Amino acid sequence: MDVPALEVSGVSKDFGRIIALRSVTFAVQSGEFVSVLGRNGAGKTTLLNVISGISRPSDGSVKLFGTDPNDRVNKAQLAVISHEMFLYGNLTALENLEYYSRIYNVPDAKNRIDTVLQDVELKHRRFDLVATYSRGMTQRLTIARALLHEPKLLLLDEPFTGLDQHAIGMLITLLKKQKEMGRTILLTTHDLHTAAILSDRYLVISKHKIVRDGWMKNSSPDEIRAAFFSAEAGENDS
Amino acid sequence: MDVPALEVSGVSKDFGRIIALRSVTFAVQSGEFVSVLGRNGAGKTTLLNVISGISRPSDGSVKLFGTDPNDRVNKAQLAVISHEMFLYGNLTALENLEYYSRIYNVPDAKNRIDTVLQDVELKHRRFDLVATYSRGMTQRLTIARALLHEPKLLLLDEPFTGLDQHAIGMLITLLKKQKEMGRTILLTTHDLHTAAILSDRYLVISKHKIVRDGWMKNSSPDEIRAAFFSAEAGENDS
Amino acid sequence: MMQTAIAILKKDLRMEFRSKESILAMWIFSLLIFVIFNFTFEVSRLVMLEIAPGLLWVAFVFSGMFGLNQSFSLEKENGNLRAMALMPVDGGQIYVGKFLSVTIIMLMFEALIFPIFIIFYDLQLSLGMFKLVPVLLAGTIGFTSLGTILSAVAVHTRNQQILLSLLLWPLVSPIIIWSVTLTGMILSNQVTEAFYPLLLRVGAFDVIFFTLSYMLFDFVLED
Amino acid sequence: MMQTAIAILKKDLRMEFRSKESILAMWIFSLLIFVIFNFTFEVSRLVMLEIAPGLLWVAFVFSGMFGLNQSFSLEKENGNLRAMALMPVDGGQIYVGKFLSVTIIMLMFEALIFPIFIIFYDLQLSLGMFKLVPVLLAGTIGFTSLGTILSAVAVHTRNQQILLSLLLWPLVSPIIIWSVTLTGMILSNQVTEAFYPLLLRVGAFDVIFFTLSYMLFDFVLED
Amino acid sequence: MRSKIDKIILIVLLLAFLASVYLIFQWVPPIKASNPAEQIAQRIFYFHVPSAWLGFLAFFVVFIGSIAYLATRDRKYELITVASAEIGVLFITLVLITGPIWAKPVWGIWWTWDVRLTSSLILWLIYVAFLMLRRYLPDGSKRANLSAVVGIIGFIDVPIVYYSIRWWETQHPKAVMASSEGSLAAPMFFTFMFSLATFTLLYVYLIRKRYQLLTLEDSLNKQFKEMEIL
Ligand code: HEM
Ligand SMILES: Nc1ncnc2c1ncn2[C@@H]1O[C@H](COP(=O)(O)OP(=O)(O)OP(=O)(O)O)[C@@H](O)[C@H]1O
Ligand SMILES: Nc1ncnc2c1ncn2[C@@H]1O[C@H](COP(=O)(O)OP(=O)(O)OP(=O)(O)O)[C@@H](O)[C@H]1O
Ligand SMILES: [Mg+2]
Ligand SMILES: [Mg+2]
Repeated sequence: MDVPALEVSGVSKDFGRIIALRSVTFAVQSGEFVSVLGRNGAGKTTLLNVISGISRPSDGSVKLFGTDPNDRVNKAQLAVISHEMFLYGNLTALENLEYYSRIYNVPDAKNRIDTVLQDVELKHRRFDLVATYSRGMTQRLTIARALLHEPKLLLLDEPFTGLDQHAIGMLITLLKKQKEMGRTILLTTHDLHTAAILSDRYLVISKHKIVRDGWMKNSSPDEIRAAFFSAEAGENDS
Repeated sequence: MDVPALEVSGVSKDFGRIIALRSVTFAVQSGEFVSVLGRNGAGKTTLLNVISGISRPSDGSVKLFGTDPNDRVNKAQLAVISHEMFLYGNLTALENLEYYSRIYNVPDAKNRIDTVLQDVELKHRRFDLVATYSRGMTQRLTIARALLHEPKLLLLDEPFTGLDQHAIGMLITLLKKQKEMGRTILLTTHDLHTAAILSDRYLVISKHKIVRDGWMKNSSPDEIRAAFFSAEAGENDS
Repeated sequence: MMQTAIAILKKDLRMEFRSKESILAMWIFSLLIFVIFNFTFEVSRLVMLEIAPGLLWVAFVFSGMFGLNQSFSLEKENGNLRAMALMPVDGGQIYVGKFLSVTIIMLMFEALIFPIFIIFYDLQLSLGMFKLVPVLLAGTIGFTSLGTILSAVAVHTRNQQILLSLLLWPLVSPIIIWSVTLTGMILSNQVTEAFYPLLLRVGAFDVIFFTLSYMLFDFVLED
Repeated sequence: MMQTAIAILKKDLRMEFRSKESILAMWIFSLLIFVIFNFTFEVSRLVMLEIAPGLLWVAFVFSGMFGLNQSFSLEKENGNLRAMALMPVDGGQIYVGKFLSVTIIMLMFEALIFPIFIIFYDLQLSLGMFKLVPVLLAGTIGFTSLGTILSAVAVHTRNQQILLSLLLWPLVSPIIIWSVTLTGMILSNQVTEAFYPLLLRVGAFDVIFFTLSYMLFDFVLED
Repeated sequence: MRSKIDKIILIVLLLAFLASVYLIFQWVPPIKASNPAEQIAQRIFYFHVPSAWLGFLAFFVVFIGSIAYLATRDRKYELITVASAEIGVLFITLVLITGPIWAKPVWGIWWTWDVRLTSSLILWLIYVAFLMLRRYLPDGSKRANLSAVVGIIGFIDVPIVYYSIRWWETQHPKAVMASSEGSLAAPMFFTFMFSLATFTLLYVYLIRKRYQLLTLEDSLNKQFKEMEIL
């Protein structure tokens, strides 16, 4: 087997007094679609931040494709959708995407921007300032921005937030296509149903630790829900 | 019948070139639970903003309990959960709630704050700055903030965002309790299932107009979904 | 009645002084203002004394601008300005709260700047200097009463900081100029009979600006 | 190679000049700075001329602070600073982009302030004044090269604006002082042989500060 | 072991301090000066200059520590950096206190906007800002990074302060120590060197203590966390 797309070994993260992750270890092979599940405050966002290199682990290490996440090559293959949108409100959608396409050195940027805008159904609003967008429209643009440079590893933190039924379907289709293209995806979501549809594998984080690492095909949605809820029994954060 | 809790008559709202609402008319009786459904950019948030008085309609008028929404009495009975959280990141959860309880003149504030913090399961984190909260924790606090002064009319814009399965259940319970207490609730959400569980009535907004105004008990979830999707057919915003 | 204003004031001061370092930072900042002024103006002591009252007020105005910008950026952050529009209180109350917090912070600044000013200019402390208290108060209140409402206006725009200056400075300039004159009189020990009428005039403007802003603040909050 | 820097520069300038009013606002602001200075310093023309170079640079520094604060508030807004940390580019490139945009805006400001300054002080335009160009450039680059990296540091704190002043002013003060001296020489038509060595020294510090910041910027972005 | 070394240092330090007080106030002959106040004030020299030099040294340690931290990301270097910055500020504060005390009888004023005085003040401000920055940032790698960056850039100013005396005409005395040792009488030179050695020892002692305290704080925090986990 190749070198894993992602290797997290013994990662802990704390913010002063507050603990966010406690010796988390797992690996993800290229092409896997992994859902990270857990309660509010469990540490999902922190885990994704540590993986993307936004946040440095207090302990332990992360490797992307066998090397440091801060490697230029790795960063070019990474897409992040986070709780923040990474967009400039005072620029139009088009200008935002143009900016990112230059930064990420996207070949044939014009067409690529067109494609992603069409994918998220925002083409007709591309000349409007992002500040005037509705919440769902902003989220769509965030998705477009993340997919723009055809990344190999996607870290998606609650990407369905604010999307309407139709857009959720659209994103599911988009993500399935990404998976077919062999891309590696890590997704956090509170929607177990969608997680079950999309992913091969799931991790449940509880109290800042991984308490379950299983394959979707071996578990029914109800089983996953049960795992999720049992893990949380009596949990009241740290 | 009493004076309706909410009367929206012929409300339009545009932002320069962009239209957000087009002559929307409806009324909500006291104690009703109404879900406002619609696609991204349909105008749901704008409608709620106009009702709460945050935003002034370009045309038409809004009446709360028969009077102007900017009436002091009305404002005291209003709770808003919006896309923004209305909290100070540099204050702790407790300090935020204390501040709002003073502004809203909440009687027996100490106990009330305790109750709402317990309701949203954040009591153990009440001394932490809101800026250090996870997304779901912030949303929980937003809910606590909104319910603090026991409002009579609740305008909830996607209040389930970022909540985990457990917290969603918790909020459903909370809202059901609110309904039992005779409070009037307007909710926007993209989760048709939850909308169906909670509400008596639903409005579907499409292309900035109300295209459907029906009773939940007369419609199966699938019917609502159908209404929602048919309304949107060929829709690509304005 | 004043409960809202006090709640806002308390919240603002709490955030400002979250850590005790804030006041230290302010102190050092005011020290720096003087270092900057003194060093950029490589002039004789005599000239320095002549421009001292002006420098003092320029220092006050600039640190006041920082205070105003800070205070309203805070409100913009998570839509808190919109939350204010939703509050079941008189806009005037909110105005009073913000006004008080901005004024207190600015007065604190002045209290910190002033001793440094005295030391650096080697000024003689005398009983006559107590006349400065009403001058500083009157000048500051004029600045903050206008500044508070204009910040609330400017915060809605993209170029917030520049716009605030554009709106505020021209309007507040008479008050500042008079305050400089008054301060100059006191520092040079030449308090003429023109002093009290001028001070009264500043006070009168304060009252006008404050009352006007108090009445208009509702319209600023509302969309 | 420079593509990133240019992309950032373009984006910043586009946002700054989204509307043509921005440049008008800047112009009026610079006018105001002089009006404020002139009015608060009710001094004789002679004294005014003596402090003129200092005033000019104080005006530059303050408008520069506005520019820096604005530029990095923008990046903070929607987590864009974090987005920068994720970019597959050298931190140095990002630094160059921000540095260029801040510098261009500040130079523009200076170009606007300067004519007003000439008019207000009734200065004689002469060929010798062209020597001001390298002085303004060198002084400004020193200010912005340090200002850019320190803004990126200060933006992570609560009291961003005050902290930026605390960090930047002391560090940049030698450059400002030298620039004032150089400007004074030119305005008073007394360019001695000390002029070029001093200018060179400012230039040398520019190079040092720029290079250092270029190399360190990666660490500022990263957590 | 550690505490034993500290104890030895402390004892030596106390003895050295007593000795230097004797040297400064008894042994070294007074300078020729018209008024007695000036004569007494001159003895401040032996506190004033060593404090300044040790301040510079402390900031140099901040500089080196910052580079070492960025290179290794070892918390050890971060803690040394902080300790040294705090002590450096302390020493420069001493300069800023002894200077004016000396200036009043000699120059007749407490303070003047002389280049050397101002640049000392600016130096002090730089490192106060450095400490301030640390106070405003939450503990973590971000804080360590940012303060290391400022620690490196800040040090660039130290040579400016040092050379400012050569670059400008100032009221403050020109370098007497660095340029030509001959200009200082032998007893004065000895006393000065002794005092310098004492101050250096003081620096070593303080930084060891502060570093120990900081590591102690760290391990205490860790223990708290482990307790929370249980
Ligand atoms: C008022 C505030 C003062 C400050 C902030 C100040 C600052 C400093 C500093 C930073 C140094 C060390 C620089 C170096 O060794 O190169 C120094 C050295 C020295 N200071 Fe002061 N000083 C002040 C007042 C005075 C006064 C009033 C005198 C005596 C008239 C004085 C006499 C000296 C001497 C003789 C040295 C040693 C110079 C050398 O060997 O380089 N200082 N001072
Ligand atoms: N910058 C920070 N400072 C202090 N504590 C933090 C910080 N960021 C996160 N935390 C804490 O770390 C823990 C994990 O937070 P994280 O955001 O990873 O949770 P999450 O699993 O993403 O939750 P959610 O589902 O609500 O998004 C929480 O207790 C949170 O309060
Ligand atoms: N401040 C504004 N300036 C200009 N246009 C705006 C503004 N606010 C909203 N709009 C536009 O009004 C329309 C309705 O927006 P609104 O936020 O009400 O949608 P929504 O139904 O809440 O969508 P979502 O489900 O995405 O939250 C959109 O086209 C949006 O772009
Ligand atoms: Mg999260
Ligand atoms: Mg919405």
